[in-house]
Amino acid sequence: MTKLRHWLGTSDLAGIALLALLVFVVMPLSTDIFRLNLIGKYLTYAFVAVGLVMLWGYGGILSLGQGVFFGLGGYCMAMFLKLEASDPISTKIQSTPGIPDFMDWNQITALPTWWEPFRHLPFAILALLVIPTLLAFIVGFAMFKRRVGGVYFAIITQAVALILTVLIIGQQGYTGGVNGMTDLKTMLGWDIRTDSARYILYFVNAILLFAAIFACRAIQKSKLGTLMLAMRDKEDRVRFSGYDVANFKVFVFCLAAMLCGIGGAMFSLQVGFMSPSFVGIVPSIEMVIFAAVGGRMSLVGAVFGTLLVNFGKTYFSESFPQLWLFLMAALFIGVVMAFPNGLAGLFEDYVKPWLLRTRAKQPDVPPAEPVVEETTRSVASRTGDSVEPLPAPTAGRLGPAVA
Amino acid sequence: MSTNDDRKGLQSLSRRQFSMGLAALPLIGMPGLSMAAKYPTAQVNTTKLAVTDTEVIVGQLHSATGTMAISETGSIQAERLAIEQINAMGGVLGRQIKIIQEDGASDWPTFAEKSKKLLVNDRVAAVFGCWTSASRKAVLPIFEKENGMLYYPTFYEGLEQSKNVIYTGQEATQQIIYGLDWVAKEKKAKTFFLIGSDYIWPRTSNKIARKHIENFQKGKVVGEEYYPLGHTNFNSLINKIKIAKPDCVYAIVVGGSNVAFYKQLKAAGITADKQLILTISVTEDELLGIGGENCNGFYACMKYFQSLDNPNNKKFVEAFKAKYGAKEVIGDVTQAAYLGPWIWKATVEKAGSFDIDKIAAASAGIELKTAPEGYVKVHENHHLWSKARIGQIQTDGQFKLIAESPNLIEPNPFPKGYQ
Amino acid sequence: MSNTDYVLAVEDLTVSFDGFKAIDNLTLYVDRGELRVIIGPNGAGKTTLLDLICGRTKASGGSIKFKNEEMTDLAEHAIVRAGIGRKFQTPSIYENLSVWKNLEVSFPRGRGVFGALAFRCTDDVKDRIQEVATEIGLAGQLELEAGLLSHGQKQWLEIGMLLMQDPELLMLDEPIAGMSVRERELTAELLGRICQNRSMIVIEHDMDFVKRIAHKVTVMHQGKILAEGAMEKVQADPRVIDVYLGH
Amino acid sequence: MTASELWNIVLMQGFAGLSLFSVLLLMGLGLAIIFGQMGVINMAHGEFMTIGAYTIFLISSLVETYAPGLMPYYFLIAIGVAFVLAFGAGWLAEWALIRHLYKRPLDTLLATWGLSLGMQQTFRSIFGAKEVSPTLPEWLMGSWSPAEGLDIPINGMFVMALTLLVTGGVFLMLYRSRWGLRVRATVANRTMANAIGINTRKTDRMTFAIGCGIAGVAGAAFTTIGSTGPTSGSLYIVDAFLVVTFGGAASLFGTVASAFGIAQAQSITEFFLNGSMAKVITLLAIVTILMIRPQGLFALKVRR
Repeated sequence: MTKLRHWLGTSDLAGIALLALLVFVVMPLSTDIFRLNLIGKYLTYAFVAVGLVMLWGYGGILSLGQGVFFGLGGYCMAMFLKLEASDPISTKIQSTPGIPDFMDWNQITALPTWWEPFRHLPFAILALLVIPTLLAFIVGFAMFKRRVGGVYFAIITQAVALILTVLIIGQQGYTGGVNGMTDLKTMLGWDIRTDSARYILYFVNAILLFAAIFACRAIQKSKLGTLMLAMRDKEDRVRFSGYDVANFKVFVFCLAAMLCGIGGAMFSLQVGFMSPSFVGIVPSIEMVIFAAVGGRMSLVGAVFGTLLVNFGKTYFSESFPQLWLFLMAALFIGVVMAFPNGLAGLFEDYVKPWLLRTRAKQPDVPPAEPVVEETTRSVASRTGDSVEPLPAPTAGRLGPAVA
Repeated sequence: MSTNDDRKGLQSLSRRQFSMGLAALPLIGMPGLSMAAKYPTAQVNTTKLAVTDTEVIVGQLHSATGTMAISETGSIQAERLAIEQINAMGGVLGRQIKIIQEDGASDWPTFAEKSKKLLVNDRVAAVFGCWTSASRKAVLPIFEKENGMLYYPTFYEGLEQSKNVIYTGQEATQQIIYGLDWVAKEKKAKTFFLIGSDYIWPRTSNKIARKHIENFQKGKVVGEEYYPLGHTNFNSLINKIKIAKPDCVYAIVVGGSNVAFYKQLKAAGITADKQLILTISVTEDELLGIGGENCNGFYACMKYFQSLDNPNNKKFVEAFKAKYGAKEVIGDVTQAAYLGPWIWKATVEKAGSFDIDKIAAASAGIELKTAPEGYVKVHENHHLWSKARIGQIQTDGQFKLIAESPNLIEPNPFPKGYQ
Repeated sequence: MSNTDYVLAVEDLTVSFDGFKAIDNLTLYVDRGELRVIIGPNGAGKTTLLDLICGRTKASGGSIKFKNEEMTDLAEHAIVRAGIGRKFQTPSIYENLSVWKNLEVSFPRGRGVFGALAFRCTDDVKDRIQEVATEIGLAGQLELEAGLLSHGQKQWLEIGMLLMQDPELLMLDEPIAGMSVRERELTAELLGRICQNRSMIVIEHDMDFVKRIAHKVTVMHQGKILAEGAMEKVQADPRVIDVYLGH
Repeated sequence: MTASELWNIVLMQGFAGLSLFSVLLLMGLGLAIIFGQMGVINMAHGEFMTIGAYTIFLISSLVETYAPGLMPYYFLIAIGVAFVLAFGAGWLAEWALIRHLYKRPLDTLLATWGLSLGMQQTFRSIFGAKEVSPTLPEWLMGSWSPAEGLDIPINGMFVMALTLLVTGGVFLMLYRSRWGLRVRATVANRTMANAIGINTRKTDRMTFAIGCGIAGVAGAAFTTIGSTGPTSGSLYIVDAFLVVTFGGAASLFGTVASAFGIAQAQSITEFFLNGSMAKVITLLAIVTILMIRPQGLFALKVRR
């Protein structure tokens, strides 16, 4: 019993095990490389969703500009790959061989100096980690120090996404414009388009994703995680316990941004191109819905949500091309209205109490009190948004009476 | 296509076949079967494409949703019409064409994903699709790697040539140079104001235009401006045009911006009697949204107008309206999209095979005498030889043909002297 | 302004909201080890005064010195770290967390981002939590979710959370509001115990309670100090009776 | 270039700024009411505008077919109809969706985003994927030319007048009517408003519906200067949000001021730079100012 309760208490761990089984065993064995590559692509979005769980679920901060960081990470990697793909021999048809094709189309005759460092993979990797984080730091610092939050923050992040999109598209000589950077071929001479490379990249991606989940889990378990929950609940109290609340928000925003950057880089590697269509507002909002479907409080739930929505999107757009937008719309509305805590919430609300009840019926079970405590906790932790009134106290008082 | 009644009969038959699938095949398959027997599947399909004894599957990849659906719907319709007509004639090498349609959703990564699905999973024999340059650039590496065949309908910026793509629209020089020469000669235009939406096609086109104006016409470019896609306010730009007073405004504005641009031009008093405007981004499809009355008298340079007076086109327009409704219009790209399946059919029959490599090799020199635009021929560089035509916008949203190039213009995707 | 021996020296403090002076040129000194009670009718500016001291509201003019350090320009968290603790009018605790976690989070270590990441609940922390929990009478409810506590217990928990920080100046805004008679007595005892080695400012309306705990009473009215001194003296002041105690 | 020509350009450029101002204000107004007064983020605002645009298209086709004589006049009535239809749609959306989410403002954002996807696809199913062009009255589409070389767009003046009318109407309603009083009371203190007998649910629904109705009017008016298609609304939504946020959410006056500021900044930068850079600079300026003054240009200062 204790074991079971422990196991359920850390239901995320069970979810992680299930996810690991799915990602590392079931999917590679059951699908061909085309579908697996597709799943790999979805898993790059999962980085964003995991970041959003930390930022939105735990931090209570909704950013509608996560695509910016995904895009920046992706572009850093794509710049490296593009330079490698633009060697003088394969670009000899251009008027200036040796520079990326889109530069040549835009009458640029020499590689801009700020592109030079991207010839080196270590620099590119460093950049894809640092640049999104740095931008998040600047935006976050300015906003959170002035206590901007909630809706305002969401809209300002949207504006940032818009600015970056217009910039990237406008500066097409340096960025590839609307087309993005296409036709990425090799990394340090290793052809990333072959099936074997795809397998390897898929697993690298999956391992990185799990590392990210575990890191976030560790943060949640630390005092910082507790503080974030506390902040979402009573920000002023945290402040008057001597914490500089803004610093914590900046941290979690930077963390989410860095995860996005990694996801973006893995995207460039696995899909072979990067385009400004990830930077904009639409993909950023879609990524929020991935996290919402999975459950904004659950790291593993977010990954499941990402997979589910994307499978759904692919399946529906293949099977009902005229209807899939309606289905997407229904998904958005349905999740928000009926299941504010997504898949993970469904598990918490229905599956877990049911499991506990079936266990509780068995004779060898000790007094029911601790079970009640577990259920009430799950009720209390159902608060998706800090603004939502807490049902906990009444439920709690009723709890023992029912038992 | 034979008589009108005949075609209708075949059409309803093929429509039934669409809904009933294979069940209806034997009915019309009779003449085809003998044809198919002449070309055994093992022989015409050595690379495991989706070709059976009775059927060949092709992909269609356009945006049915999102902002680009506005433009791409016409292409979807035209390609479907062409395939239906081909099926009614007995198909390709005796095989009925079946379509798998995918939605690119106006999102380039989705185009990439779907193209991969069509090529790798569905093993389609050809794909008719894409519209924007960005979507084509996104799928191109996939077509080259997975060895697929793409029939791309849109006029575009050039600077590209691929074994795996047939470009049924014009590359930039085919569209730009004739139009500029015409305004210089007929309208005595010396100074030009270049306007574009901010992405690769308008920028590259304007680059070619500028070189041509400055180096070959000895004219002058007095302004060059770009606005973000989706921009809806052009009053400042219009004032700049008024200051610069160009002989000719050369406009490559696209999408929702297009409507705003022309409506605001008219409101600012810039009408055809005061200002010469030449555009390469307005077809009959765009005029649906702009309204012919808001831009009548301006000129566009295309290779096709719905109003072209030739028997091929009459038949095409008639069939199109019969299928999709009398109110539908046909623009340059829609016609180019219609060519795709026919060129593919002709190529497969010439090669006697569905194999991509054989089709790629056989494409050069394919002629289409039944093309609505008149006559087209595939060049070695996989673009089409085509004419350029100047049309003047009428209030009813149609073009009046003003001039056309005497000969077919050779496609030249990498024009020397324009880089 | 001169240095003083006072723990807290508020001098010429003023704050106005769009012209309305909620605190008007107020001066107030609190001694070491003193338990000061502030009373006054609604809208007198009592809570605003606490807000000003703890940095929640920024002053328009004047100075607030804590142990001779100027506080008016510091951020809230810096004021807390200097040693000022503040309890809010309605209990402000983390309802979703257990009593234990509520106290643990309030422990003054690992207050930076990376400090919080590295924080471990070591034995000294555990001892301190046990000690405080016993003090506030919640030692038996440590594992309970704080939202399930009774109203009075929530008030105590918030006091306990402040005690975790061991502040030199503790400010309590209506600590016994909504408490039963028994709970009030317990709270009075609690306050008596915890002010042994620190100064306190308490805002309260209940005169019996005030009489019982106050060392000194300050009466506020319309953002100004009306009277100050021992409870008996203040109660006898005719102006005070007029604005407050009279009705 | 002569002095008089230069003067004409200055006049026309000034008018361009004013005209953009009225466009921004008109699209921001409905949103300002909903967002500012109710705190609801309506991502489907653009689609409610599209309802207005399609209303014009429908009525213009009807009039063109059945009563061509009325062509010069139908537009004004059609704007009224656009208001009614968008109002009705807003009423419905509030009842079905929004009222369940008042306590979760960030979730309304997601739900209304879903709503906007659904509405776009609905437009596409009903009207087709291609853009349409309503036939507008001839008097609306030309320019007014008081002097040689000076052309003032009539549609610009029309939008400006309409904006003036709607803004005035909103001000009157909000500050002079019972409804306005109820709305303001509800914003100030929902519980209290409820307690003194204001039906806050009805007030909310009314407010949301009026906001949507104004969006419909804006969409209808914009058929004179922009496109009508399933995704036309998405062209406006971000700008509209920026206007409202920049102005300070709770202040209608702030919305007016911010629309003015953004319009002038954009039209002037556009005149001296190219369009893409102008957009970036305007947006950057807005974000920078918002970072310094996150509450927007005009916000109430209250005692906490």
